[in-house]
Parts: sequence; C-alpha cells; structure tokens
Amino acid sequence: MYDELPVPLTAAQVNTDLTRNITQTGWLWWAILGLFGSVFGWGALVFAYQIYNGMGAYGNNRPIYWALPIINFVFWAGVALSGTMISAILRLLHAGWRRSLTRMTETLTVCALAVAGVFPLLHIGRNWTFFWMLAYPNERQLWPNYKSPLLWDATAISVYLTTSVIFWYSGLIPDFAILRERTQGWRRTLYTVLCLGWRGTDREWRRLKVLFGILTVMIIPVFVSLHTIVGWDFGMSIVPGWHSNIFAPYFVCGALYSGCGAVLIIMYCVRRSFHLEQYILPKHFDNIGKVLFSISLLWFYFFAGDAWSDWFSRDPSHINWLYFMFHGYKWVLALILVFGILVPFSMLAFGKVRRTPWLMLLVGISVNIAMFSERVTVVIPAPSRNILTWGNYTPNWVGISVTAGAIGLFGFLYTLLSKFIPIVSIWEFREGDHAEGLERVGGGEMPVVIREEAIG
Amino acid sequence: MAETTVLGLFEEIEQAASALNRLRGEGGKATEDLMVMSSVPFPEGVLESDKSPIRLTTVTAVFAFVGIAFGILLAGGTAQLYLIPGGGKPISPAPSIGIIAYEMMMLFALTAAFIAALYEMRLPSWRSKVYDTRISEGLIGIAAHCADEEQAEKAEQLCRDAGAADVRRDARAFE
Amino acid sequence: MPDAKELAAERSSGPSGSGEGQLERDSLPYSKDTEGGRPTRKWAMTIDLDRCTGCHACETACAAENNIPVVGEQQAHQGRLHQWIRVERYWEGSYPNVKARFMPIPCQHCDNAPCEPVCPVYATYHNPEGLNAMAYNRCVGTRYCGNNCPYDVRMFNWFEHSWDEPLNQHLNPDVTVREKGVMEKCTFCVQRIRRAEEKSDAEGRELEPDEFTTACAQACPPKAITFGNVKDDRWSVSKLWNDPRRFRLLEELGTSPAVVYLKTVED
Amino acid sequence: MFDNDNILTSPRSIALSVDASSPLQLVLDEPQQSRLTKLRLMTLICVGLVLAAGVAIYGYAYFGHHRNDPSFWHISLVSLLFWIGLSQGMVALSALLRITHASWRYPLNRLLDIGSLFGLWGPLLLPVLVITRRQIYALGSSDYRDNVWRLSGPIFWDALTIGTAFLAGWMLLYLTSLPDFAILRDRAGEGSKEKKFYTRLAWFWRGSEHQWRVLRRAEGVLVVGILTTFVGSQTVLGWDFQLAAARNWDSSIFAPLYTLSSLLGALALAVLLMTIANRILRGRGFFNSEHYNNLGRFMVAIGLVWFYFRFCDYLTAWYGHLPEEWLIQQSRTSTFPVLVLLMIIGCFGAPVFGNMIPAIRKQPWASCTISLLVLVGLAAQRYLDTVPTFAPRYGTQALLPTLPAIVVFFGIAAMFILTYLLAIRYIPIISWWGIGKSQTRIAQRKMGNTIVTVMVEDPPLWET
Repeated sequence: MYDELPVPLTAAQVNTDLTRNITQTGWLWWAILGLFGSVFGWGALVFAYQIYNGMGAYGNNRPIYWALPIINFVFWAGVALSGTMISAILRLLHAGWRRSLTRMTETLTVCALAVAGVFPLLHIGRNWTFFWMLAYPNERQLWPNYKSPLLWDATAISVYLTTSVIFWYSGLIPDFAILRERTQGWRRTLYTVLCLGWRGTDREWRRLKVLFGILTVMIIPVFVSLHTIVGWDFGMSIVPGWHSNIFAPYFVCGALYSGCGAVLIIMYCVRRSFHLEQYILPKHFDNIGKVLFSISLLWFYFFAGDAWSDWFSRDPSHINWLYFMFHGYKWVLALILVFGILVPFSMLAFGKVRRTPWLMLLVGISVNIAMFSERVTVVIPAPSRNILTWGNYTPNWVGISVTAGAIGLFGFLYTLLSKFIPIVSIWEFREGDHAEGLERVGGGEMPVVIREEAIG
Repeated sequence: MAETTVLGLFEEIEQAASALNRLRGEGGKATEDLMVMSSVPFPEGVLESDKSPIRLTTVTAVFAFVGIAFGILLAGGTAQLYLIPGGGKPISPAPSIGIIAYEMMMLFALTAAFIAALYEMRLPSWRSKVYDTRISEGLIGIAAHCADEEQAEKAEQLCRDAGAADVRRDARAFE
Repeated sequence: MPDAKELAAERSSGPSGSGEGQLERDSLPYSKDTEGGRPTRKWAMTIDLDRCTGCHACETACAAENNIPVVGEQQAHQGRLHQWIRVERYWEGSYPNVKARFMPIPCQHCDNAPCEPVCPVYATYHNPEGLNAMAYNRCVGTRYCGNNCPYDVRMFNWFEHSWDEPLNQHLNPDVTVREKGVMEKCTFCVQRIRRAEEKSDAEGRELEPDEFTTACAQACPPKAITFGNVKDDRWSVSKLWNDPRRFRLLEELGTSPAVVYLKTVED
Repeated sequence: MFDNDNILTSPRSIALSVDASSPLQLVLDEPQQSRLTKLRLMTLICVGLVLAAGVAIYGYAYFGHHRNDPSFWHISLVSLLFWIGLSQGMVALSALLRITHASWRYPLNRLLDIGSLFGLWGPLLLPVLVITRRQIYALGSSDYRDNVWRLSGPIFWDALTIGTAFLAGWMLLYLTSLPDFAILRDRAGEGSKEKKFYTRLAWFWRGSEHQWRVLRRAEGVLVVGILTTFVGSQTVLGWDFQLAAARNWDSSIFAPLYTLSSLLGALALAVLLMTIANRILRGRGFFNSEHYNNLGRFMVAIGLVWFYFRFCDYLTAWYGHLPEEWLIQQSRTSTFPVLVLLMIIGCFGAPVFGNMIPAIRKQPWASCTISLLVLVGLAAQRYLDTVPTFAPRYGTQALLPTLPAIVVFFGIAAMFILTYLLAIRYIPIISWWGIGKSQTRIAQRKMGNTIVTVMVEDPPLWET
C-alpha cells in the first residue's frame, strides 16, 4: 500500500542528475527547439500579416468581436495558473511530494503567462498602440481608464507575472549557487551573477524560508485574482451568457483544470527528455491525478451550474445563446463532454492508470483539448446570439496559425529555459530527502516524515 | 596575525551540531562569529547560529499598505485629474478602486518581501567570501571567525573532535 | 399574481425604486455649457415607427455624410457591413397575412451606456450634451465596447478601407476617415451640431429650434426621424419626446437611451 | 536516519487513560453534582424552548390568524435552513479533515459528526414549515403551491439531497463510534442496562484486523459520499432561490456560496464546541492551541472565499447595472443596512482579519468571540438572501420579525443544543480509538539541536 521509497541518493548524485539537462546538450534538444521555434516563427509571420491587413484577417465580424486571440489568451492564462498553484498550495498543505514538481510547474507558469500576455497585444485593432493601456498619462495628461475590466486585466497579468517570476527566482538562487560550482566558462560567470553570491549560510536559509512562507501564502490570492479578472472581462458585460456572477470562480476552476492537465504533460515530457525517472515517480503522477480528479469535479460543478441556471430560468433573452450552443456548437460541446469529463473521469478513477505516466500524458492532453473547447464555447456562442444581432464565426488559417504559434512560443520558451535552470529543484529535492525515512513498526516498515513548520 | 576563518566540513547533521555546540561552549565563540553553511535548509532550530531578527513580515505588511495607497491613487486619483464621465458610473467608483488597490497591494507586498529578504541576506554580494565548493555537494560547513592563531587552532581542534571530514582555513571575508 | 416581468416593471416605475427619473442622468457634470449647473442641451432623437416605410434613405444619407466605407458584398455577407444607422426588418404573422415592420437603429446615445466604462483608454465617453462620443485617435481597438453594446451599433474597421475614383473626391471634409483597427459609430452628426453652434456663436445668438438636423433625419422622406435639443421646449423633438406612444429599445437593460421610438398605430 | 526506538505507543497506555465507564462519566470525570444539575437544567430549558416554538408554530400561526404573515414564516424557514446548513457543514468539515489527513483531527471528528443528528428533527419540522404554508416555497406567488411535491421541483430535490446527506452523516457517526461502543460495552457491569444497550450498539466488534480494515474502507467511502451529498444538498438549497422565477434571485453563485457558508459556520461551531468540551473535560488537554490555530487559519481561507463570492455577486450587478439585478442589491443595503454590516463583519471581517493574527486565533476566548460573530453574520446572510426580495411587495414593516417568530428562532437553535445534550449521554464525545490512533502515529525525535515531530504518512482513505 505504501509507495516504495526511492533508493536514497547521495547529494553529489542528485546534483549530477539534476544538472545534466544543463551540462549536456544533445542534438535532440536543438531539434525540439528548432521545431517549436519554427512553429512560433510561422505564428509571428502570420501576426505580421495581421498587422499589415487588419484584425479582419481573423474572420471576426460584428456581434463576434472577440475570437481566437481571446480564446487563446484565456486558455494560456489558465495553463499558467496551475503551475504556481501546484507549488504554492502543495507547499501550504505540506505535501512532501511537491518537491520534485515545484520547479517545472513554476517554469510552466512563467512561460505560459508570457504566452498569455502576448495575446491581448495581438488581439487589439491597432497593435502598435498597445502601450496606451499602460499606466502613464499621455501628452494631454489623460491616464488610462481604471473602470475598464480590461485594465484590471492588464494590471492583474503584470502583477502575476512579476510575482511569479519572483517566486520562481527565489527558489532558483540556491540552485544557481550549485550550478556555479558545477559549470565552466561563460556559464560559470552567468550563474555566479545569477546566484547573487549565495553561500547557503543559515542567515540566508532562514530568510529564504520566511520569504517562501510569505510568497506562498500571498501568491495564491494573486493567481486567483488573475483568472477572476479574466472571468470578469466577460462577466462585467451585459451580453446574455456572459453576464454571469459565477464566471469568476468558474474561470478559476477551469484554469486550474487545464493547468493541472498541462502540469501532467510537462511532467511526462521533462521526465522522458531528461531521464528523471528516479525523481519524478509514478507517485507524483498518481497524486496530480487525484488533484486533477477533484478539480474536474469542481469544474464540472461550476460548468453545469452556470448553464443550468440560465436554462432553468427560461428567460428568452438569456437562452438564445444556450440553444445556439446546444445546436451549432454541439460538436465542440461533445469535445468538452468526452475529453473533459468522460475521459478523465474514467481514467483517473483507476490507481493503475494514474500511475502510468504515458496514460497520464493522454489525460493531460485530453483535458487541455476539452478546456480549449470550453473556452471556445464561452467566447463565441454568447455574442453570436446577442440580443438584436446574430452572427456566426468560423476560424480561418490566420487564427489557427496564431494558435499553433502560441504552442510554438510556449515550447520554445520552455525548451530554452530548461537548458539554463535545473528543471527539478535541487535543494528542495534534497531537503525532502532528509525529511523522509523508514521506521520499523511491529512487523513492517512505515514511511515517516518530519512535520514541516506551519507557514504563516 | 591576520584574522582568519576556520571552516569545518561535516557529513552528518549530528556531527555538525556537536561542533557548533562545542565552538559555542568550549570555544567561547559569539553568535556572530559562527556560521552554518549548507546546500539544503534544515528544520527550524536543527543547525542554527544566526539569531538576528527577521523583519520580513513587517516589511510585507507595511508595503501592503503602501500598495493599497498607491492603488487608490492610481485608480481613483488619476481619474480625478481629468474628469471623463462614462456609462453613468462615478468618476472614481469604489469597486474598481478596490480591485486595483488589491492588485497593487499584492505587487508591492511581494516585491518588497523579496527585496527585503535579499537585503537581510546581504545579497547580492559578489565579493569572494568564506566558502567551500564541497558544501554544494552536500557537506555541512561550520565556519568560525577567529581573531588570532590561538583561537584558530582551538577551533580546528574542536571541529576535528566533532568528527569533521575536513578542516581548513580560509582567509577570505567572513561575512 | 403578477409575473416577474411585471414586477420588474412595477419596481422600476415605483417611487421607491430608481425609476426612469433616476436612471436618466439629467444632471451631467462637467459641462462647459451650463446654466445654473445644468446643461442647456441634450441631443436626442425620436423615430416614429408609424411613419417609417423602410426605404433605407437614412442609411444612404448617413453613409454619404459620415464617410462610411462601402465594404462590398463579400464583406457584408461576413457580417462586416458598416452602417451607423440600420433599418431592421421584422416579419409579423404568417403568409398570407404578413406584415413587415421596420425599425431604424442608430447609436442610442445611452445615458448609462454600457460601452463607455469598459474602454481601457477612454476612447469612448459621455459628453455633457448627452452624446456618446468616440475619439478615434485614442482607440486601440479592444472591441470591448462593441461586445457590450446591446444594440450592436458599433462598427469596427476590420480592414483599411479605400474609396475608388472618383468617390474619394466625395468624402466629407468635416468628418474623419477612420483608420483600420478603430471602432466607429453614429455620432448624431456631431459635425453638423458643431457647425450650427459655430454659426450661431458667430452671429451672437442662441441656436434656433430645428435650425439643423442629422443627415438621416434630413433624408427621411416621411419625416419619421426627428432630432434636436430635448432640453429646449421649442424644438419639435421635445414635443414628440413625451408622446404617449413612446418606448425605448431594450428599456429593461436600464441603459436610458437618447433615442425614443414611437409605436405604430394599429388600424 | 531516525532513532530506532519504536514509534508505536502501546494501545494499553491509551486504554489506561480512559478511566470512565460511560460517556457521561467521561464528561463528568469528577463526581460533581453541580455540573450534572447544570446540564440537566440546560436540557430542560432547551426542551422548553422547543416546545414553545412548536406552540408558536401551531397555535399562533397555523391555527391562529397569522397564516399570511410573511415575517413569521420567513424567520422560521431562515433559521431552519441555517441550522441544517451548519449541521451538514460540520459533518462535511469532519470529512474534509479526514480526507486531507489533518493530523490534528482526531479529537474533533466525533464532536463534528454528532452535528448530523440534528437532521433527525428535519422530518418533524420541514413538513410543518414548508408544506402547510404555500407562501413559504411560493415566495409570494401562489402558483407555486402545486409545485411543492413535483418531482422536478427543487423542493423535492431538497428533501432527497438533504435526507441523503444526513443519512451519510449518521452512518459515519455510527460506524466510527463502533470501537468506542465496544469499549463501553466491555466496561459496563455484567447484566446492567448499559451492557445490554452497548452490546446492541457495538455488536461483535472485537477490533480484529479484518474489522479495522472494513471500518477504514467504509469510512473512506462515507467520507467521499458525505462531501458529495453535502455539496449536493447545499447546492440544491441555493437552487431553491436561484431557480425561482423571482429574477433577482436568479444568481448562479448562490449554490457555491451556500456550500461555503455552511462550512464557515461549521468552523465557527467547531471552535465553540471545542472550547466547551475543553471546559467540561478539564485537564485532559485534548484541544490545544494547535486546534485553534488550524481552525482559525481555515476560517481565514473560507472567509476570504466567502467575500470573493459575495463580491462577484455584487460586482456583476453593479457593473452590468441591469435594473432588475441592481435593485435587489440596493434594496438589501438600503432596507437592512445593519444586517448587511453584521453579515460583512461576521462572515468576512471577523474571521479573516481577526484570525489573521496568530496571537488572537490561538486565544480560546478571542476565537470564540469571532466564532459567535460568524454565526450572527451567517444568520444575517440567510435573512438577507431570503427576505429583501419581498421588500417591494410587502414593505419593511411586514418583514421585521415578530415575537413568536423570535421564539421560533430560538426554539430551533435550542433543538440543535438539545441534540448535543442528548447525544453526549450515549456517545463518547471524543473518539477514544481516534486518540489512540493519533498517538501511534506521531513521535518526537532529536535532530541536530532541536526536537522535530515525525509522522507516519497515512495512505489515502480509499486505498486500504
């Protein structure tokens, strides 16, 4: 019943294993980087085409002003959410198994948030004037309008990006110090600068722990606020189907859902590409699977509750979009139901499946397909059946290219970063190593852990 | 005799703890002359020589309030500089001020916590200081700052007695 | 037992609830042109549906007056037609007793305009004379205002528009030609308002009642559209403003439009 | 890496610490007549209040002339829903602590589980309050009279889901009490009434390995079931409002908000019960500052989420400014400003800002004050979510509670207390085997210059 503990590893072995992704570079890494880079490059070219031609290139029209860029924005902001959630909430709950996952999920957040941040700029009609939305007065002393949910959004993204980079970097400092000793040449200079002169004195560790306590507690409301405000972008409007006070928690749940799916994908990819089978165990997939399972229930609760309340009220002005979704978007809806509910529910219920990494990769992909479709059904059907004007939207090659470009950008960033940072937090992993052990009790050996001090 | 630092390197926590206690007791070292170095953190109190107060929580709280004030000025104040009515809403409505004030509170508090932590850690500091690369490979370093040769020898002896894997002197800056 | 709709109506007209009197922002602040703290002008429009024949003359006049681009059949089919005023046609009844109903819909210049607060850069705002103004230069093109407009009267410039020879010579010099990537919509012919104001100022007099009107009203053959200053009782629009047949489009949304429709009189 | 001495504390040392032979004896571990009298007096008062409430309902309203008095019926429904929410929330909280393996949960579980017994009153009360009054469910519209028993109506789902949730709670309470009943059975004198009683209750519980394993498995299943049915029943309670034709109740956030509010109330009750239990079980130290600390932190989190949901509700109405939504928000604040203030202080201000400071949340009296405020706030919330909708139709005067309504309010509160008073006579209020289990799982070890706490990692509940 108890998970078999990994064979204890020596510190040097851990250091070697976990810095291998930096010290050794194979052709495969270059190939993957090139692949993602070229997809991203294509997306960037299409973006240039869009700037040249105008927003109409996406095939939007009058009642459907927002389309694929916004869908992508919501989706990537969602993916970004869970990275910090995994490391912050698990840290708060003293879940020992988080230690192998924190770094890769935090990196996921940073990369996905960068991708999400690109889309509002890409989506506006005059992309070159994006800086008008920043908080500074223009030459006529006019500041931006803080009544607009879009500006709340811009604020929330910048705050979340800043704080998650701080969170990520704070954890990296001790690891950079290890890398400083293990690298040569320009890398050594780089890490010497990046580790800020860290020596691991108890003065430093004590502060780092307190800092992590503060960051952990406070970054949770930050990431909740980000997706809340993304939900409010829709909820504040009076478009039937968008104007819903449940959107904020619903979006947060949806984001956690797709984000956890993305965590599974990243876990699998990192484990395979950097041969970290000893560090990312089936146990981790199992636990993330359970987290995913409970989030899926929660998400389904909100998903159903939102539509349900509109459906039951039978208010004519509130239900046209719902009918449209059930008819025109029935295939997208089917994607959600199959990939977002059926597949995860049936697979995650079994411990064997949860412990099989490649199956969990499939679950992760499935959840993300479902959540992308869910964003489609949130963004498109409601305005398509607005109160007075109806319309239809069909994605075209521009939108699809940009969507692919986003995946390319994300992959490119992640692949690139994985060459410069230990993708599993070395110090956290080794800290966990001496916090666990086996005790003989009666006839068996039981795993025991040191209880962590409370945070906050 | 110049100041020097004796650096004992230990494999086990218990050895390091005993060396620390001995240096403190028999060696008569003051807290600020001792330093524990390791590449992993230990549970609170396991190996600690540093007793300086940590004020991060206070700094965070103070800057949270600064952030709130900044947010109110940003969302509510800037709108008052150039009055533009719209949508039948007040020029500076409380809900949107609240939201921006909240975001700014978080931004200021977290950034301040990070900067204050670096300040209290005395980082960044790229000067060459007492260190041993083996610490990053898992050894625990106990550094004792000694004013003269006699103290240094005593400290070396104490470390060896406690079971140090290696003891050496380091003339670089202690702190 | 009254149903929910009636309840809502009852509430909004009751003395305790914030009924029409309250929702309508009579006292708009920050007006330069005020008299004892109250603006002397509020531009408004009445559209008599009983008179409307559905001839689309208003659309044409508007397009000519306001440099509205002609996007072509293809784009119009894809829902990118530019019309600052559009005549909606609804069919009532079934064959053979079918009735066509027409409803011209310009921007409603709502007092509680849902499009205004959502703009992150103040490109659209409420002016002291009750106009829902649009600053093209400031617009970055987030299109949130378009989404939030329940009347769907906001047009977005999806592409750069061009005017073929010799149409480019016909552009109205008083009206900005909009760049791609900005939002545009009916302005109540603000250029005509300003020209009339300048003229009256130059002649040192007040605006005469019905001195000028918008392009759509001017072009309307049956005179279904009336435009003017509803604060001044001498304007014809003020006389129609409180007509018993009056209703406003999507009144239950509480937007308080400056466009009032007059119901068709049934035989 | 750890010392080799055994982590397991012998069950015998735990058994020795349990020196009483009946639950009540455990409550009164010194033979103190005065405390027994106090308890009896309390029971009597509660019974009196409950009876008075019954008389009020039947005499004053049902057979009297106040059948159409909205202020009377609303307050009774509001208070019944309030206590149903809390009692279910308590069980759900207990389940939540089990599922998250909170190491401090053991002494608390039984106290919380007993809350489900309140549901026994439901079958007595609900019909009286709901079915005899068409106005109650109809919320002012008599067209709904016939909907009450329609299988597709929320009121039927109510009965179904609330019933299931309570049933699950009772099963958990009974199953987890089995080993304790067995101890009582074995300690009772041969041939005594207690012996008979507890033999019936405990069956052949012997504590065999098989029995323990089955118990654990059943606990796991029930815990998941309780959480599901809890969310389900609170959601349906929210739907009672959000699905009603009254447009201003058409708020899709009510379902999660009610679920959360119940949990918040359960935390507050847990603090209060813990404090009372600690006073009664003097010197045993079952509950220490760690419990206050953890419950307080939990309350901070739930209070924040409560505010979040409320704020979403408010903000959407404020920004959209659709008259029918905005008017209800306005009528809440303009008609009942004091209640709104109480709600915000009780559900957000006190639990979040009060409990944020460790020194305050670790103080039993401060923690209890906060908890009382929370309960007041939740009651205000129930009232505000139900009643102002009527304001345009009835006027404020008709909605202010009358004296009999207040009697009913306290009568229903007395029912809850009475449930507890009766239950602790027969059920050990602290799970003895739970305490034993917790003692075998935690140990102290020396590490470096300090002592650390070592814990056995529990396997998840459903994997035994």
